[in-house]
Amino acid sequence: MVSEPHAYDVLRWIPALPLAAALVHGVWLVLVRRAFSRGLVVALSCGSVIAAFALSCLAFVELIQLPESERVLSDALFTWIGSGNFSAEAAFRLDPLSAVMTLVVTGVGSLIHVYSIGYMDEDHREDRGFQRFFCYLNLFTFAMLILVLADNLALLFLGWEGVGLCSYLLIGFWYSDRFYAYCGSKAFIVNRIGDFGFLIGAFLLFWSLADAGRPTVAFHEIREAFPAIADATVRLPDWLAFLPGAPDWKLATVIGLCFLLGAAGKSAQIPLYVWLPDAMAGPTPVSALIHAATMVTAGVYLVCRMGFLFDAAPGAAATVAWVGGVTALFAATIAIVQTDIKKVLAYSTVSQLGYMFLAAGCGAYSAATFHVVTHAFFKALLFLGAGAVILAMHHEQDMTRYGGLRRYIPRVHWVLLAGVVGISAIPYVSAGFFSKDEVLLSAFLADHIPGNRWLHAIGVVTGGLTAFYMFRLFFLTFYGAERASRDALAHAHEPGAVVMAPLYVLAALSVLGGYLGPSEAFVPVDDANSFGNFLAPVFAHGGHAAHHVSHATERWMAAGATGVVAVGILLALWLYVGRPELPARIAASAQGAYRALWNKYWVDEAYDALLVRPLVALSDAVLYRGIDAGLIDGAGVNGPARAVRALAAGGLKHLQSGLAQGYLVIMLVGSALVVGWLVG
Amino acid sequence: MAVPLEHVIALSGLLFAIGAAGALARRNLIVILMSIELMLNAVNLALVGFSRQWGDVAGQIFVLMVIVVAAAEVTVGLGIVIALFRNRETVDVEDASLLRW
Amino acid sequence: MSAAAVFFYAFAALAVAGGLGMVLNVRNTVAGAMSLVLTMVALGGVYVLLEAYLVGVLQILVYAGAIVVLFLFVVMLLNLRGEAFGPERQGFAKVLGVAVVAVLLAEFVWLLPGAFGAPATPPEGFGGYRAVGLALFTDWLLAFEVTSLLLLAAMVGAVVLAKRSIE
Amino acid sequence: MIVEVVVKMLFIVLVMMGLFLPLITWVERKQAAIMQDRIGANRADIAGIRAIGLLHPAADVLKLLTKEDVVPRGANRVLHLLAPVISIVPAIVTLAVIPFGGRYRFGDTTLNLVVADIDWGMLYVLAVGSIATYGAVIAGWASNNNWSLLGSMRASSQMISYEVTMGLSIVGLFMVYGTLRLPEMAAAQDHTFRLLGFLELFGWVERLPGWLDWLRLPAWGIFLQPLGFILFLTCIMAENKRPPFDAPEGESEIIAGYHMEYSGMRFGLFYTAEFLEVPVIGALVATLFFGGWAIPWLSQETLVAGVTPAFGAGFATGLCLLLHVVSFLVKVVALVWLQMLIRWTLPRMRYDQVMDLCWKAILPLSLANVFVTGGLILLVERLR
Repeated sequence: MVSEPHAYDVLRWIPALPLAAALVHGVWLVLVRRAFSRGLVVALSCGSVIAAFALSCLAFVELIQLPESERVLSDALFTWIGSGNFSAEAAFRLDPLSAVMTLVVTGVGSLIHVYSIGYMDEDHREDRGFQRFFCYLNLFTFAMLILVLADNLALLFLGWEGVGLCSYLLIGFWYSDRFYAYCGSKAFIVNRIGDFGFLIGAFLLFWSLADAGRPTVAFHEIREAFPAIADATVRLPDWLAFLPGAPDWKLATVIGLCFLLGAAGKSAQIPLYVWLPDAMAGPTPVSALIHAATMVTAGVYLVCRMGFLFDAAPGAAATVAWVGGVTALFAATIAIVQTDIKKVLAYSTVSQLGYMFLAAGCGAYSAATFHVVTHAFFKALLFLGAGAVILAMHHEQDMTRYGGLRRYIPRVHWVLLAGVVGISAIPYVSAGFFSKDEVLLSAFLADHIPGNRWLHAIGVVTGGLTAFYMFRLFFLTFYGAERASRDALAHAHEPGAVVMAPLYVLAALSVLGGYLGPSEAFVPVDDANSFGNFLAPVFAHGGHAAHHVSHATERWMAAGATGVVAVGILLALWLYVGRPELPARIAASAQGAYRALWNKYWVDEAYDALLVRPLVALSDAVLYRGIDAGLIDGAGVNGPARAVRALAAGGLKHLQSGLAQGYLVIMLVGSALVVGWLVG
Repeated sequence: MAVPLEHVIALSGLLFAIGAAGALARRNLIVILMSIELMLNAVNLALVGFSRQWGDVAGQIFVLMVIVVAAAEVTVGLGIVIALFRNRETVDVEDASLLRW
Repeated sequence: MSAAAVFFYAFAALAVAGGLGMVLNVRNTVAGAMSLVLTMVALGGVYVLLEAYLVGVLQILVYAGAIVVLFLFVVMLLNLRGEAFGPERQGFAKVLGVAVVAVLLAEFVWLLPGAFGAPATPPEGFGGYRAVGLALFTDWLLAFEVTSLLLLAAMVGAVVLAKRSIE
Repeated sequence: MIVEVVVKMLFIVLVMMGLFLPLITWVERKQAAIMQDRIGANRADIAGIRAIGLLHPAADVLKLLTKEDVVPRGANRVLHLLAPVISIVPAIVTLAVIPFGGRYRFGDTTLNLVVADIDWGMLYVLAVGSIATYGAVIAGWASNNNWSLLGSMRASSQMISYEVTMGLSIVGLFMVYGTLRLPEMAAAQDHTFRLLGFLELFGWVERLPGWLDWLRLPAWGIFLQPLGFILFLTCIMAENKRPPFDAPEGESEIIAGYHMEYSGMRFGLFYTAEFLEVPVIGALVATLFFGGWAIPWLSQETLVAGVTPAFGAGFATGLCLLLHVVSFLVKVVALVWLQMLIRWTLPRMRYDQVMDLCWKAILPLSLANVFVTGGLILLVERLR
């Protein structure tokens, strides 16, 4: 438990800087309606984000100089909402977890900002687009920082919605294309479903805490007050009686499930993952920043933040773990057959997020966070690299039209290789290895999760699949026959330095990033797992302490996983470099399975048929035609107007004779009546 | 206080009634304005009476305000009368009934 | 009956007479205005009897001295001699109106007896220009300023209305 | 009490109407004659005694009384009769609040030489003056004559306008004296101030040399409010509608203005009103700006204190009273003379010039006067 936090008013400037930049851009664009020069835009936006990164580093240094038990910086601005016993402060709080998230957001964020300069420079669809894009990016950075720095649930929700909004804006950035606009709306709406869960959970939590006499939304106070309601139960309605453990559930479980819904929405887990693949409609840097590195990890962050709650609610925790595991496998299988390079990356993101949920569900929050970080590295790299490829191929995203590009864009080829290696968890040379190892280990050890061994197996298999489809992507793009058209290849060129520089940095990170906190099992240094230890105070574990296995076992397990990975890689090599004609045949022979994968298990279609169409029909028929147009407009708005008009035209108008004295008579009659009422 | 307040208020009411009747019955716009002045004066009288009754100056302040308002009203009202006369050659209030349905 | 009371009733009679004269004098607007002056002056006297000295003087100064003169001025400007009005419209409304006024007055008088208690003894210098002025420029300053704005507006309005043509 | 009031009334009215009024009609003639290098009225005689025309006033009265009293056709009789009365009454009642002497204590009785010593005397004067407008206005209307109508319209607008500025022009004086009560105003001027005292006040010199203490001025309104004096005199003369402000009756344009349809004593009343206004104005201006009854450089205390040892308090006070009344009358005479001078010197102003003078010159000046005076008062109080 942390003691009194140290006031540190640099924190407020970390989100304030991007906000300022965004405001300048926005106000200028809205009021003046002319664009800045691009140099000025770059200076403002990138400058602000890089400055924020520098400040975060400052804050981080400040933080680690404190003794381990009291590593919390706080910066209270003002009381945001104060009403009765409810008060939400606009206050920031930097503990190790949010420190890590902040560093990732600002660090990777600034790299992607720099990259965007080069990427968006090619975009001439709209003359103010460049500034608009950076305005949105800054706004997103601000919201994301609010999210991770928030001291309480309310403020976190502000950031939560903010990132959702920016994601919507950026997915639909090229809104002139109806499909892109549709994708944006889809993302937003699906997120709303999650937000609904989040809100219910938050309200339940606050409500129950208030009943327990501790009304608060601040995280540390919730955490202190939580034991008071840890064992409270709720009576489920009868129609839910079929659920396990019915009719009485622990309150914590219900809240946890609500939060899980929210997290699933934000982090694209089953059943709410469907928006993420479509989110690839946005510009590639957006996919890298929002839909790979930062925003989608908000769900994971929320689960970790609420770790104490999930510890107290094994049912919820198990659900989280299983959702994560299933999602990981499910998405990985889909990714195998996709041919759109960004779609592949999208599904791999979903699958990696599944890993994180898996770990979080198993109570290994530090492992989950660790994977968040490493994933931010290599997935950002992969997206940006893919972006570079797409630029080189003039916005052609279909991998079947690539092939043999390594001769044309060798540098991109090398950095992308680093990314692929990073995600494929190749021992010692990839960031993914150490984090994924911890994830799997946590699943293996989490005996309180029913079927945790199965989860472990799923993780291992998914690892293999991951390696397979990533290398498939790599080989399809850079090796094999040149399937692209002549002139496309003729114009294929390496991107400029401003694009490459971030790629190099990220490449280095995705290869070496794992050494932030490798397990002692692989790096014979005591206290090598500095990352976990650093995060430890945040996740003071309840009930089940993470009991360890011998390093030998750990090594054996890692070896097994690596073996599966190797199989995946070799398979990819054989299929897409050795015998390029095979995959088509396999697909032909396994029609059903192939089509199922190719069509993503028809999930979108199912949702469309089961939910969207009925809902749209209902809204159109009842809500719009019936209630809105009929009841509200007809009876509520136009009705009185018509009535008054009829009345006036019918007789009242004759009162307005234009003869002043007539009005005076009426006035006097009125006053006479009033005085008469006084008389008695 | 020379007389009981009731008498003052009665006088005020009487004057008000006279003014109201004039404003109602007469058709000469100028006379109507004058009748309104009379009504205002009646109100002033009541205010002064109450101010004396409670020994509070506020009532007289109100009277000053009323006087100012009356002055403004007369200025504009007579301006309107002149404009009306200039355009319609009349000061009959019943001829000035353009603002109707 | 004290001398003050005598004066009060005398003034009251004058005021009522003047008012009636103004309202009933259909033939001659100027005479009506003059009887209105009578009312104003009489009311000024009443105010003085009610120890509202400043108000009394201002009553005469502003109403009698300025406002009614303005009326007279306009009457002369338009040179209205007698009133040649067309046939009466809404005569019924007027009869009704006068009746209502009578009713109103009756109710009023009905309410009056014993409505008020004994008068307070006013403070020193009550109703003098010092007391009123102090109150006006301390407690009622805002109202005072606002009335100045009102006057300005009225001035502009009168000029615009009465001007033959706005250049 | 009542007796005292009646006595004062009789005194002031008799002095003004019985003494000044006839004399002024005579002076008007004579001064005009002198200034125009003529002999002037000197024909009226009783048994050959002409008495340098001093009998003319009596002759005038006789003439006016015996003339035919004409009421034009179509005129409103009542108003036609009422108008002259309305116009003369204010002039007379104004006298009620003007002190023609100070307060004097004889033993246990004090004598206050003013008919009505009311706290809001100056307001009273203004109010009464505003009533005077109706005389002219009604006269013109009631005579059913377009020239008269024009005259009364001129009169009404002119008098209303100048009332405003008249009130404003003496606000500075009110601020200086801190009262509206005329006797207090007069008493406030019954002392002197060092001419160069402001040098000390503003700290420009440490201490004035002693002999400069003799360099004193009576604390009269004209020294404290010179601009106010000029403005006020102009306004009140315009109120009186005598030349150069007699556009309402400008015979060259609108034959005789509002009183052209009047004859006999009715005209006489207008005439009387005008002439009576002259000494009344004199008295008022004297009280406001020339110390009223005060004797310059010789204040009441000094006088009483000086005379008492020799002849006793009663005699001293009586002497004081006498001297004060005399000095008051002297001042009035001087001011009457001044008005005559102006009246016979300046030509008649055109109507638009009259209005311009009021609204474009006097109004701004008097406002400026108010602000400057207020600023000075604040400054002085700060420095004290």
